[in-house]
Amino acid sequence: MIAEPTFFDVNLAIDIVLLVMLLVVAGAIVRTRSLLTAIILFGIYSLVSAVWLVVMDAPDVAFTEAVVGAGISTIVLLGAILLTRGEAERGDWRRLIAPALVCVTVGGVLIYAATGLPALGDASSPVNAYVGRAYLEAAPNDIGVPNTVTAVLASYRGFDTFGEVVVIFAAGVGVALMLGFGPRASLAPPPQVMGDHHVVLRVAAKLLIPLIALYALYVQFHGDLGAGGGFQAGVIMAAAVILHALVFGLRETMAAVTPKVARSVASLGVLLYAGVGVVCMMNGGLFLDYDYLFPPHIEKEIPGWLLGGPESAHHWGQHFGIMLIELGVLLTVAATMVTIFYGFAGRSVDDAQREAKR
Amino acid sequence: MNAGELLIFLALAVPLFAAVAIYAVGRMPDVRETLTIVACIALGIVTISIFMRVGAGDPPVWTVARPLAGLEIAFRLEPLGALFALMASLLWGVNSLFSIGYMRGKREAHQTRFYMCFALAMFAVMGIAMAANLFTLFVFYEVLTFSTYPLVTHACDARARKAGRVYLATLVGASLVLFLPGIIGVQIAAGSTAFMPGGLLDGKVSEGVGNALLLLLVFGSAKAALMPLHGWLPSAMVAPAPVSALLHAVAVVKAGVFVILKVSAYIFGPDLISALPAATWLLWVAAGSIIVASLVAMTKDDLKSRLAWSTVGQLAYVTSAALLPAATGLLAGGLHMLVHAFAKITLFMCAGAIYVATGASKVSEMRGLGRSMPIVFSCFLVGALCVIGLPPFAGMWSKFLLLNAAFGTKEWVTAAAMIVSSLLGLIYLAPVALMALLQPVGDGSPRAFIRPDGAPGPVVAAVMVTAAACVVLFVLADAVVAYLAPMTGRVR
Amino acid sequence: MADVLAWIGGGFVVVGVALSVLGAVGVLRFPDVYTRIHAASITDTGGASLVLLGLCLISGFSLITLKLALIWAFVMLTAPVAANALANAAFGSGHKPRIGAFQIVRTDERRKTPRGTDAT
Amino acid sequence: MISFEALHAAPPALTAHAPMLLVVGPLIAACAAAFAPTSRTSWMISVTGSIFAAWMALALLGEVARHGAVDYFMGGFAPPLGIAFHIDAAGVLMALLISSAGVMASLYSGHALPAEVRAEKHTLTQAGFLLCQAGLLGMVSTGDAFNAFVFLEVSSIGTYALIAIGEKRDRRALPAAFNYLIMGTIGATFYVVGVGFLFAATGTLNMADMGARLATLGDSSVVQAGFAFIVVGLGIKAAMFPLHGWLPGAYSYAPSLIAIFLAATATKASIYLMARFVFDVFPDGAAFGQGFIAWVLAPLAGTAAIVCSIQAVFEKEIRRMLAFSSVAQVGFILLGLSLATVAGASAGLFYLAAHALMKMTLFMALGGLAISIGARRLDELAGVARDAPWSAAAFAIGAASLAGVPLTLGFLAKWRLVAAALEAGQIWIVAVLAIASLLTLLYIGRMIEAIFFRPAPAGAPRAREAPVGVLAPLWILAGLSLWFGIDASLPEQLANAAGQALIGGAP
Amino acid sequence: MTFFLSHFNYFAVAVLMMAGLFIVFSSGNLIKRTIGLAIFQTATGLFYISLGKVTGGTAPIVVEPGSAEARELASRLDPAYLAQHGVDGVVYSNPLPSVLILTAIVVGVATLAVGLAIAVRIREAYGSVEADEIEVLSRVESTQPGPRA
Repeated sequence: MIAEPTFFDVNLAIDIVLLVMLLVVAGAIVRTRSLLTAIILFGIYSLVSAVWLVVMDAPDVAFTEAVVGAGISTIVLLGAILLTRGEAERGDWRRLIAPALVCVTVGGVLIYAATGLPALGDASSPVNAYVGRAYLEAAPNDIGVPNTVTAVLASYRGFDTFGEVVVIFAAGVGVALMLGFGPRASLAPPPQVMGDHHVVLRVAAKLLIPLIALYALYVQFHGDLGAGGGFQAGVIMAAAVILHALVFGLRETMAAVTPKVARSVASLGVLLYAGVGVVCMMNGGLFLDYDYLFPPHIEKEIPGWLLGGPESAHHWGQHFGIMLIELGVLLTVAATMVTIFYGFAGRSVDDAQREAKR
Repeated sequence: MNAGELLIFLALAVPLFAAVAIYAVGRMPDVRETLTIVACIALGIVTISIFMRVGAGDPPVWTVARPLAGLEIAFRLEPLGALFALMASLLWGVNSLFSIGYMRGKREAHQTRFYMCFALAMFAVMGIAMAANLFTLFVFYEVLTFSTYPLVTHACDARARKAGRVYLATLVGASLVLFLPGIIGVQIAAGSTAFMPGGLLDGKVSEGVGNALLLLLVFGSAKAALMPLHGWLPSAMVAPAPVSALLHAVAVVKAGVFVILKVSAYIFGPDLISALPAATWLLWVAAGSIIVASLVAMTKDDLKSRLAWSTVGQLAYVTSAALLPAATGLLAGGLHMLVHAFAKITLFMCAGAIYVATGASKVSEMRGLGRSMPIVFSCFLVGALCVIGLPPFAGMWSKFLLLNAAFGTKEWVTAAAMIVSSLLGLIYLAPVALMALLQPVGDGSPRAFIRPDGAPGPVVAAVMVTAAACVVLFVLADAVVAYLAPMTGRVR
Repeated sequence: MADVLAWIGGGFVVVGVALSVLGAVGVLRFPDVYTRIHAASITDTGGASLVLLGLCLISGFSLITLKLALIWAFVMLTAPVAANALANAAFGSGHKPRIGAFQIVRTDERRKTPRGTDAT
Repeated sequence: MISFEALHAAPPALTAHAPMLLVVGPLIAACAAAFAPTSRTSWMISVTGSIFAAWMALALLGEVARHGAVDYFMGGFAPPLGIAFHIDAAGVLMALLISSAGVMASLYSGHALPAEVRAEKHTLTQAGFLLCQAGLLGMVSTGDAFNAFVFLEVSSIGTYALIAIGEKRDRRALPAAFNYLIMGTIGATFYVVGVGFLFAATGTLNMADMGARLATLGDSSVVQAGFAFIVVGLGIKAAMFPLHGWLPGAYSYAPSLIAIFLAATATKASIYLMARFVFDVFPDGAAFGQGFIAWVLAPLAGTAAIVCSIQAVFEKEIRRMLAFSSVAQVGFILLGLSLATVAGASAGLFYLAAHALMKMTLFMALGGLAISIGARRLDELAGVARDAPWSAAAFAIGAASLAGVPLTLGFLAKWRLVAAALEAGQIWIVAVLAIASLLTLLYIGRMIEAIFFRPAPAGAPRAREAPVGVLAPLWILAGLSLWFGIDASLPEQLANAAGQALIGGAP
Repeated sequence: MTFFLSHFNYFAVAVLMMAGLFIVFSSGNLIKRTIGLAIFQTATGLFYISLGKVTGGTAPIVVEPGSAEARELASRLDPAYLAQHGVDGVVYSNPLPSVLILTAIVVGVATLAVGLAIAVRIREAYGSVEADEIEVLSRVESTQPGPRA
């Protein structure tokens, strides 16, 4: 059903235009044979989809997509091709038949199903009428956090987020296992001869890194008022470290933030998250039930002017709980991203040759 | 644990313990073999007392475990089982005597493994003999297969391994594909697999299901070497003589026919058997394999494989006995099982004795050997005549009863097959001994002993014991039949 | 009054976008690295600044203005640096300008940026 | 009969939170292990974590026996708003299986890891192992469709790298791991898409709620697509027949610690999840569901059982043999489930547990045997029985159980499958089972013959008997398969309850 | 036509997924495969988000009821629609898909990182990241015994 014409036209137009752009970019990725091009295109793909997500009223996701897709993913991918040096070979067309068939089948099923889906923006579809709406109605009383996404993310479905943090941690463990040990290359600082050329970079970096870190904290704590949260903040924080490594050389950075420290901080974040849950459990609630974060006698002590007036007293637990777990997310994500970057930046092709001989 | 349970426990524990002990003392041959003998004697005593109790009419019963709901590992003795247990344990003793002589004489390798697996095989046989239901029986039946596999591959060379593969593939294959589904079918049809006098399935199954189950179970117990599942038996003759003697005259093949007898007597029961067409089809198959086996046996020059083929034929006798639509068939079958065991083990041990003494394994090489080893060959003659079924040897009675039953139920095919094969037997078994004893040494000098003092003492002793048994049973036949009578499920 | 400002702002935005498009065309059409960098950085700085300015005028004076100003500051801080770094890298890995007949003055031959830096 | 009602394994305070602790315990242990200073400490941590999980599973066993099923609301929010853990008899069976497998594997790893993984990686390896374990436990105990996906990924991402570190012994571990990563991720994503369709149709993510609402909806193109995507996605993770390409490599080249654990649990968890969707979430008697079971699931399972057994027969590398046999055995399990009767389901789950037990025994024994001589192909194992009799004997027991030799658990498991099939009147399944068992016997025979009845080739490296630390868990497992072969009332009871819960009631 | 437009998102998502899958299956280059995988996963995200869009809705960040912003948002929609679907006078889009997809994106990047790490090690062990070359090199392995402990 088409709800409200004037709106429909404009947004749908933007929506469709962006989607078409996505399709074009995807097509280009399919066709291109140069990995570098593919990666740049992938970055573009993420950025466009981020914009699209904003149009779709999902600013948090948009934020994440931009930070991850255009940011971390691209860096990791670039690091990877740097270490593997590959151009995708042109495959013989006969070998494309089977994949094509698979894809056509999948696509066929998808389109078949799509015809049964409710129209875009249908407010009375099961998805929007049932649980989603229930969140919007209940969140202000249960959680008292303006950003419903954060409320759901951190409290209603806090356990999912816990799992998500663990996944990130697992990824860190995985990359460390793969690349964290063995021969270490040193992404050396640019030689002094060229200092005159690089001085600009250095100065700019010195200027930027603190700002970036500051911005990360802003995103972190602004998370329950607007778009943002621990995950985005963590990635931004990691970006600061990565920038430092790129400009001043990996050795300096690793001296400041050693891989061991990074790994420990990552697990510390998970422990913090789990710890909050366990504390709630200790105080007689269920796992991650922040209302039990403080025992009543402590809750009494908390001054009223915190978190906007005593009438929202029963939300303190939720507020502090969300704050703490978001902190856990920040720690794990930032530390893991740094670990991953170390993993990739820490190797170099000559190690590859050496290991290949080994 | 009352006396009966204790007896059953001992019957199982003695060979099992023997196996472990043998493995433990494997380094010291003398201790090892003394242990074996002691175990044989102990087991003999146990089985005899079991035999007595059954005869006295309070059969020992013991339920060990319930693996799954409705499945029991349980033991209950009945005449046939008691007889089988007794026979097996006695022959184990004799055979151990023989093996000691043989293995030492031939300086075989892996002797510890040999004795251990032997003991394990006896453990399995005891289990089979005493099983109270098909499930337990199947369990020990498989144990028997796997515990005898190392004996078949004893030589550990390519040929032995091949024989072992055939052995495992046929036996386990048949029991997995045919026997097991058959048992589960029985379980589902009757709600249990317990052996019942008069037949568990009697009146519980339609004709179609009955046929299916009968075929599954009879062909499934491939140890009975009913054609076309007989291939493993001749090929397994690569094993050393004691193995062939015990396993292929006593333990394995007899376990096979024993299973068929039990199934026919206690699962289907004479009435159902006589009602099922499948029984008749199977009778024809059995008749066929009787004839074919005898014919093939005639063509074999190698003594052991000739004996093996004759075994295939004799087993088919018991199978057909079990399937004859007359209760008396069962008795005849039981008797023949017993008699043939003694006769055939005699023959095998003689073959072993000849081989260990002179290295001769082909019939053609034995012409005139009787002069140098008269005892062995006369024992061979006894065994041969017993198998053929001439008086004054026990074989006569069993064949008499068999023919009797066959004629009584107008199963002309079976009857004819039996007569013909007996005549053939006369042709392919008797001459072996006669040529050796009567004829002068053929071209060339008499074959020299490869061992200075001919066959080892224990070997000869063992041979004489079993030969004597063939004669003694001639007298005891009627007692045995009377003892078996209850298994027909009717008062006689 | 407000809509006048809005109209002007709109104008700025349009000009900025046009500039960016020109920049894109330049990136595609110019012959060598340096000129392309030049085109691209024009887009970043000029185009972006104009668009931001236009947005400020449209949204009127509020917290948003401040945020836009911050964004502008960041763009001003990063875009030229990025362009400079890019040019450095290109120069370091020995790309010759196509336009203008002048020599690259190589102070020494050992000068090579490690391959780690120029791509990431 | 054992009465689980009387079982109070843990103090009430813990039992109340057992469903969550079951999962969170190992997770915390994983972080601790990543912290750990030395490989020894990390090993102890991993053992402790696994034992804790097993303990919680026992506590749950009692709870479930008393109350039928246990629900635990994360964050105190009742579904559909919150995430709920839902553990019924079947879930408890799986949880017990996974956690005890974890205990065994971690015990074993104490001695096996140094031989296979670089020393500095031990702490992280243990951490990854615990993560994998926690993920699987979460998968089987969550009642939320999307949460299941999260845990699926936790376990998978833990696993990929762990498989890849097998490179130290065999560099083929790397491509195998990568292949698994690609396939696994596609599977997981398919699952998400499927859940998305169901979400679009019902508007909820809680599986019980989904089931209830689907029952009212009847089937639409959306629901059918959701079904298809979920089944295919989980099918990939469960190595369902045409989708099993990743498995042999992954099992063959991983470090034996991982191989043992995966072989026992990984595919099983996905099978269980799939079963829950097919039987609990999707409306009973929905045409496409029935048709799928009858015309797709069962035939494919049968094909798997036969084809992969044949592949195993002709395989040269012994661990690949076992891997192929795993795919075949998955076929057995699915055949049992595809009967869609209580007897069939419980038989399938019984077989699932039995298979976990015997495959663990086999891989563990093989780890003990092969590591010391670095054997890959079967013929390199010729005659190791002389040098390492204990490991070889345990291997023989496991193999016997796999082949379905009486007096072992495997035999009873096959018995139950055949019985269930006969009761359901599916003769062709009986035939398939028989033939597949025969093939199983063939490759088992090849292994046994090589290990016991072939003389070791001259100049071949002499195997060393495995250390006590390996033999102890190994023989515990072997002994269990023997003991359950005599008296299987414990697993039988669990499996019956599980089958009841799976087919009988709503989730 | 209206139907096509109102379902365009789903069709586009379908095509994107196909593209991603095609890259994964068709390309022999491991790096490119991971890229395909990433596209595939992102497409899933787009699908969920499309489900959660509500016509005339705003981002699910609760605005103070009765505040200027709330009134401004309300003024765009017709009252009946607002009354039916609004919460405290504002229509929001669905927060749940956003939450789910946040998680999914994170999982995606985790997979990507691990996958690439393995790919790098493959390059180091085999000297190539082309599937078929690795295939060839692996055949050698199966003929030779592994290292001893």
